[in-house]
Amino acid sequence: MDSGSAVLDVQNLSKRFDMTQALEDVSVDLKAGEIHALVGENGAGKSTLIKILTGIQQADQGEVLLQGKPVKISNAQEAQSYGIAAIFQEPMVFPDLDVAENIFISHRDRGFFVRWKKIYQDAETILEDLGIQLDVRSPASGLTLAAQQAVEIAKAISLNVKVLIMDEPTASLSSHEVSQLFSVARRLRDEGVAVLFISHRLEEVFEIADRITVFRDGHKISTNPVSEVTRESLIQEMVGREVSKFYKSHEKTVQGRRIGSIKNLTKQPIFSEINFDLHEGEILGFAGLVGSRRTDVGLAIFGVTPADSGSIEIEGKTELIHSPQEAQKLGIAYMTEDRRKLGLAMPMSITENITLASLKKYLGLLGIVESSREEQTAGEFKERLDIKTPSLTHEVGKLSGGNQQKVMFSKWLNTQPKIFILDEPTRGIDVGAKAEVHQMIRELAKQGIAILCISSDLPEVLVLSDRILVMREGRQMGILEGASANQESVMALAMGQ
Amino acid sequence: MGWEGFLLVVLLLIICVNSFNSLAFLTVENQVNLFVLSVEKIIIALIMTFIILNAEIDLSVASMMGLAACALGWMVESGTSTSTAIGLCLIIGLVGGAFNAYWITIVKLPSLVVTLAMLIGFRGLGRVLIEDRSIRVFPPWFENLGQQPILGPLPLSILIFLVLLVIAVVILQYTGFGRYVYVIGISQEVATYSGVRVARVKTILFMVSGLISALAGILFSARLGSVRGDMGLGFELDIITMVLLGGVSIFGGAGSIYGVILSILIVLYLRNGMSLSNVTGHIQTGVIGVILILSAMIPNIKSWLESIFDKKYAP
Amino acid sequence: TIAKKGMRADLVLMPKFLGILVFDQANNGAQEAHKELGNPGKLEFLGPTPENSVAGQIEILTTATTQGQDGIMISNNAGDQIAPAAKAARAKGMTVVTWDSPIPSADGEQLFIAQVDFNETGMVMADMALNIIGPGGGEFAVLSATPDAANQNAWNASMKEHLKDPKYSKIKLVDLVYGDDQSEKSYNQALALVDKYPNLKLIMAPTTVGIAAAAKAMQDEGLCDQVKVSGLGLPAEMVSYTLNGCAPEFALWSFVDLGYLSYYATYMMATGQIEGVAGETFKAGRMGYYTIEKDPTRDKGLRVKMGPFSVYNKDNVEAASK
Amino acid sequence: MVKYLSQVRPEKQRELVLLLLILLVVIFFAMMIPNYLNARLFNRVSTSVAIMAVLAIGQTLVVLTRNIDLSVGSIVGFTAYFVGQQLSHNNEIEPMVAVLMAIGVGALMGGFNGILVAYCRVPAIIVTLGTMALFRTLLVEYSDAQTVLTVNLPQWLLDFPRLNVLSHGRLHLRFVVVIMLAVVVLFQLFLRFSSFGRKLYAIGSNPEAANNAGFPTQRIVLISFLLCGALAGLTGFLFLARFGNITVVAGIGFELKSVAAVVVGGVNIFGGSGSILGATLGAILIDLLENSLIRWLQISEFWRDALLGLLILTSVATDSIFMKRIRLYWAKRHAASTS
Ligand SMILES: Nc1ncnc2c1ncn2[C@@H]1O[C@H](COP(=O)(O)OP(=O)(O)OP(=O)(O)O)[C@@H](O)[C@H]1O
Ligand SMILES: Nc1ncnc2c1ncn2[C@@H]1O[C@H](COP(=O)(O)OP(=O)(O)OP(=O)(O)O)[C@@H](O)[C@H]1O
Ligand SMILES: [Mg+2]
Ligand SMILES: [Mg+2]
Repeated sequence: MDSGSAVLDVQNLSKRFDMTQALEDVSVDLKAGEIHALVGENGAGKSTLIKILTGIQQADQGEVLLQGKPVKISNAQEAQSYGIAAIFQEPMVFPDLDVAENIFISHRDRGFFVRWKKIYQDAETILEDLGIQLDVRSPASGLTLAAQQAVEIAKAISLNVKVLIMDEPTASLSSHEVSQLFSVARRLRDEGVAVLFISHRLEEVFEIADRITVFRDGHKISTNPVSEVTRESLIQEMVGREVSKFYKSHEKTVQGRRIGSIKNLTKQPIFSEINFDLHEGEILGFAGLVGSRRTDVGLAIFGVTPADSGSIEIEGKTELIHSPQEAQKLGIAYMTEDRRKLGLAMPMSITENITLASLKKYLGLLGIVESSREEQTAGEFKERLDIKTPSLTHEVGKLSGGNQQKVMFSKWLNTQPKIFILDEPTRGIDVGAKAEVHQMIRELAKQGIAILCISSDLPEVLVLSDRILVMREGRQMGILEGASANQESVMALAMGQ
Repeated sequence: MGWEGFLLVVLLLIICVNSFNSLAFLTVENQVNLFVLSVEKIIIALIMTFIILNAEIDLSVASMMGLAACALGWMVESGTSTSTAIGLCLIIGLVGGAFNAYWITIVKLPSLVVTLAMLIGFRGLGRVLIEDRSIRVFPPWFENLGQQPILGPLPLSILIFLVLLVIAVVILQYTGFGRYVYVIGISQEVATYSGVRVARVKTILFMVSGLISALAGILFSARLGSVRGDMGLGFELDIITMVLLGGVSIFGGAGSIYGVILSILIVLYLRNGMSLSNVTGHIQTGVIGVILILSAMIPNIKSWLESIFDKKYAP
Repeated sequence: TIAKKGMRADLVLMPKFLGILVFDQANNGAQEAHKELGNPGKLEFLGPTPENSVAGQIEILTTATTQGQDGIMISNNAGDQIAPAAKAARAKGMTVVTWDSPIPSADGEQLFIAQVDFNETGMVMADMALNIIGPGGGEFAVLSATPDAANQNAWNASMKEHLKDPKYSKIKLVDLVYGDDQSEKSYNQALALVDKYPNLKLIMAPTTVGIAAAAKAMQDEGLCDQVKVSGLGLPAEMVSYTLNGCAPEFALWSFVDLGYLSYYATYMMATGQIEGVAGETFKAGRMGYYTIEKDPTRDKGLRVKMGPFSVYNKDNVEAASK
Repeated sequence: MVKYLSQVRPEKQRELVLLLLILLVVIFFAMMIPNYLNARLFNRVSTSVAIMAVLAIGQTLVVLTRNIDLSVGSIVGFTAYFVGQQLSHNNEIEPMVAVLMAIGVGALMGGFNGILVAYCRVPAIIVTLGTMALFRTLLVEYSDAQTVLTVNLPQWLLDFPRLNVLSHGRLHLRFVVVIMLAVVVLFQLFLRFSSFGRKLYAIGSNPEAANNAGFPTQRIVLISFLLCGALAGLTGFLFLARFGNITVVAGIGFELKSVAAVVVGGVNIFGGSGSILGATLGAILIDLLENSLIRWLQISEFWRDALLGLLILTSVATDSIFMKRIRLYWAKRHAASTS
């Protein structure tokens, strides 16, 4: 392997969607045996570049050279034949097929007949290699987002590629899985594969990348070896302005009175014996490995999949919550981790999504929606959260991931919750926006809202939380004080050591 | 231009051709008749629009129509007063709709399966009530209601249609309930996770569908003056055709009631025009079939043309 | 009255639905009469689709009224439900004649051209049953078309009446089922009858689709020795079953003649040559003289009875099937 | 048995559940109807299922890809009529040629649907609602109101439904049933073991992902419609052989029956899951119910449809509740074994 030569050379690529110039005159080169990080704010055009490289979308202008030869990539199978594979930002599994088949279904060279035995064996080997524990025979429909992501990774790796693209693969992984993924990525690099890695978690970028390319508003700003980049310079290039205090260190909020308490919450066989109190203005972090059933606890509290025993007491009222409506009445909001399938009505407008959970407030005579008030609210949130969109009637589905996240945030803030459960609140959000979201979470807490923050981003949990509840395989391992907790203490609990 | 615009153009075209073809077409009598002949279908098409937008389907509407009509005949025959019987039939509609809703929202079976079974089941119940008879027992006022004009040239059934139409437009396009119908159609999960009472919305829709179908069955009995077991047989496909031609996506969440109104007019005018030119039934059905397919292809052709245009002339 | 030729009347012939042989034969008869009479107007053959027969018939009748047609001949499949539309047509001065299957209440209908006497159909069915089952007696069942066909229901009712006669005391009607005039349904129903009644001797199917399907079913299952088939059938469709003994005897009338006669009556009424009241006599071309009379099976109705029944068996079926 | 059951994954137990339901139905009717369980029941149900099952298999292929074919009834009618007409005019046509002709005509019609769905991107339900009317219109026009008559058909065709492959006393295994079994086995294997078959599942399971993965989605959908049409053509041939007299109403209502068989058989109407075996068992269950209700003397002619509707509903519900239980049990066991 001749490390140093460009396997993939992107030259002067441009791509326009009806309203937005997603990419303009972008050139990037990928070398064999390097891990190349691509960073940029939400909507900078990162995913668009990936989609073009994998043939899902076609560029308006520019060309792609593979080992010096221009190639035309018109669909994913073709990309595969050139040795390019990608893990997409939103996992794309086939829910009805089992895990093993998901890994192998798109292999071009698998012949006419399916050899099931071999597929199961190979799948087990690959997953073991990655250190992922999954039943290869269970259908993908029951998998968590993280597990789906793992399947996608396994799929890409099984292809023996020359270029492996990963679009925010770590967004729904916790640090344990992340380190496993990184060791795989490094091994591939050492085998001469060019890895293109996209992430909003800058620590990760610095940890793994050899070179870093920055995009901003569809333009390439720079490409530099990691040694020549500092955290500050990187953020400045991404955001285009001086940014002083990202990741402000933890400042303890004043803990108010107790407003709720969860006792012995159990849902067999998923989780059992969850106990904690919630206080006004408190941020309670929920940490754990992927699949530790944090989401399920959140869903039980919000009433989507009610628990079967235990009690939820809020403002003195004790009951088990059986539906999201009951939860909403008690002032609980839950922002899902899967915005694509569960969070947003993609073909609807931004405004309609923002008011969806609180539509009752906007109903006038005969249940007719007062659209002017609706628009006003949406406008306010656009300002407050800096949602980047040409107009509020824009389809949410056409926004970039980060901006979609902001819309979802607005939707729940607008219900004015007393208890706000955030499931991976900064998933897919860029540094700038992430800091804003953190700031916002703190402000909400200051206003007296109790916040329950489920996150796989450990630094985020540490920096935000007043207390940290750690889960492992559906059991509560303990609650740590935010001030005294650190990576090691949380991980020790999460891994059961 | 949009889908509705396209339908409008088609509609105007049909109207031109028709009035050119037959002098009888534009007469008030013909215009009223052509609505009266299909009024039951187009009433049900309104609620079917809601149900399809909600990503569900109700195949049992025509059978419910038959059941309500049979029940009406059976009750009146066995001595119930006609007005009481009408009330009871509407309740039967609600109960039948609730029955569908139970299996769909609580047992969680696909509506296609449930209503396919009840397409057989409701029709069967109607048959149980009146077997192989044709019942003709209605008082004159009831038949007059179905056959005589009560406002200008318009009979009651058309007035009911117009009122329901206005209600449907308002609810679907302007109220919160209408918004929920769309959201659930786009994604039931998103709606659930946003605290929308999905089961309740669906239950309401299916109950109203039962109610409206029963109403249509009653209007049908009044118009025809008698009831039989096969009333409305096969109407469900015509009704669904109208809704789909109106641009409502079978996968839910997309389309509008305006499109459905236009497609209703297109289907009725097209059929009427062909009838007036003595085109026989099966050719008419075939033509509607072709129109349905062609119309669904137009948006693709349009976007294909646009993409060519864009490529050539984009700045 | 003998028809005056060459008068103008736009007429419509409406079958129950399109695509069935007997209705096409009726159309041929009507076209023949149309030419013969030199009517400068038009004769349209318009029918609905089988799936949409009831609503379709009402629609065609209403449209014909709107168009200002002078007369219509209906083989009614919509029972009394067509009556309001027929009354509206009458109110516009249109001549409304039914053939093959009448409007049960006779509302809106001026005249019914009866293929045979409906009472007689019942009797012929009973007679054929007795004949085939034999003097030893036994069970038989009826396989009808849809539960909603007026003519079928009338025939079945009249057959039941006749069966009360002591003459038929040994033959027993055990069941009446419907095959909806669909081959597959009739076929399955016929087989189910055999299973339900192990002593069944005969299946009586007063429908051309039903009788052919039942005969095929018996033949396929090798049951022809045990269970015979009879009813109303087309010679062309039944010839092989009659010859091999599965359906030794069945009956029908000529649909060509029925169409021809219907046309004559309607033409003469629409052009005012006859009024269509009881007691009137008219000449229908090659078929000779007919008299309008009260319909004995329907209180308010008037009818012209065509007749006669042709009963087919292995002696004459081959000739008739050509 | 229990041990075996606990090893089989829930998704694969569905067929067993259906089999159980069928058994329950048989036992129930055996108790209600005297002389119910006999050779004739088997002969009868097996031959009449043969027709519906072949059609249901075609429907399954299409439904798996998240589409639906409502035109199958008209295709059956048209091919039955067309082939019948050809055979009436020319009695010399070889049996194999006649079968191929039926399959070919069906495939042509199915292909027409497929092109419109896959390449013109018109939703399947719209296309096939349209072609349901269109193909029937073609039939009415083509037939010119003539009926295909049994007398004119060649002898081999008339004997065909009676042809036995195996006989044991009065128990007959008819040739048509063997054809059905062959189709079932062929397509069951095809869907399970061919990579094309697996792609049908993939497309139905997540069309967007299938596109992203670069599958030739359009071609696959086209082929599924083509195969569905071909199987409908074969059904048309079987229909012709069984009923002989073919009129314009042939096959009316088959589209809904085939959809009913498919959904009762546990094929997800929204694509992605289900099996040929399941659809076949669904067809058997429905046919068994129909045939048994016809024979049940206590049930009047008029109660039958009402009961049939209810029974279809309860059998689907039972199936779904069973499946839920089994899944839960599986999940618990799994949880227990991992922790
Ligand atoms: N299909 C589409 N139609 C219209 N606009 C689109 C489409 N896909 C992307 N865009 C727009 O193109 C721009 C770039 O989007 P892209 O998804 O590439 O951003 P990104 O850098 O991946 O952001 P994120 O970090 O939030 O995922 C955004 O403004 C987005 O709104
Ligand atoms: N091992 C597993 N097998 C089957 N289903 C699983 C498994 N793990 C999780 N799931 C399913 O996935 C969903 C989400 O799991 P859960 O959210 O509890 O994990 P989590 O700790 O929130 O993970 P994440 O870190 O991704 O948020 C649940 O509905 C659960 O049923
Ligand atoms: Mg992105
Ligand atoms: Mg989670």
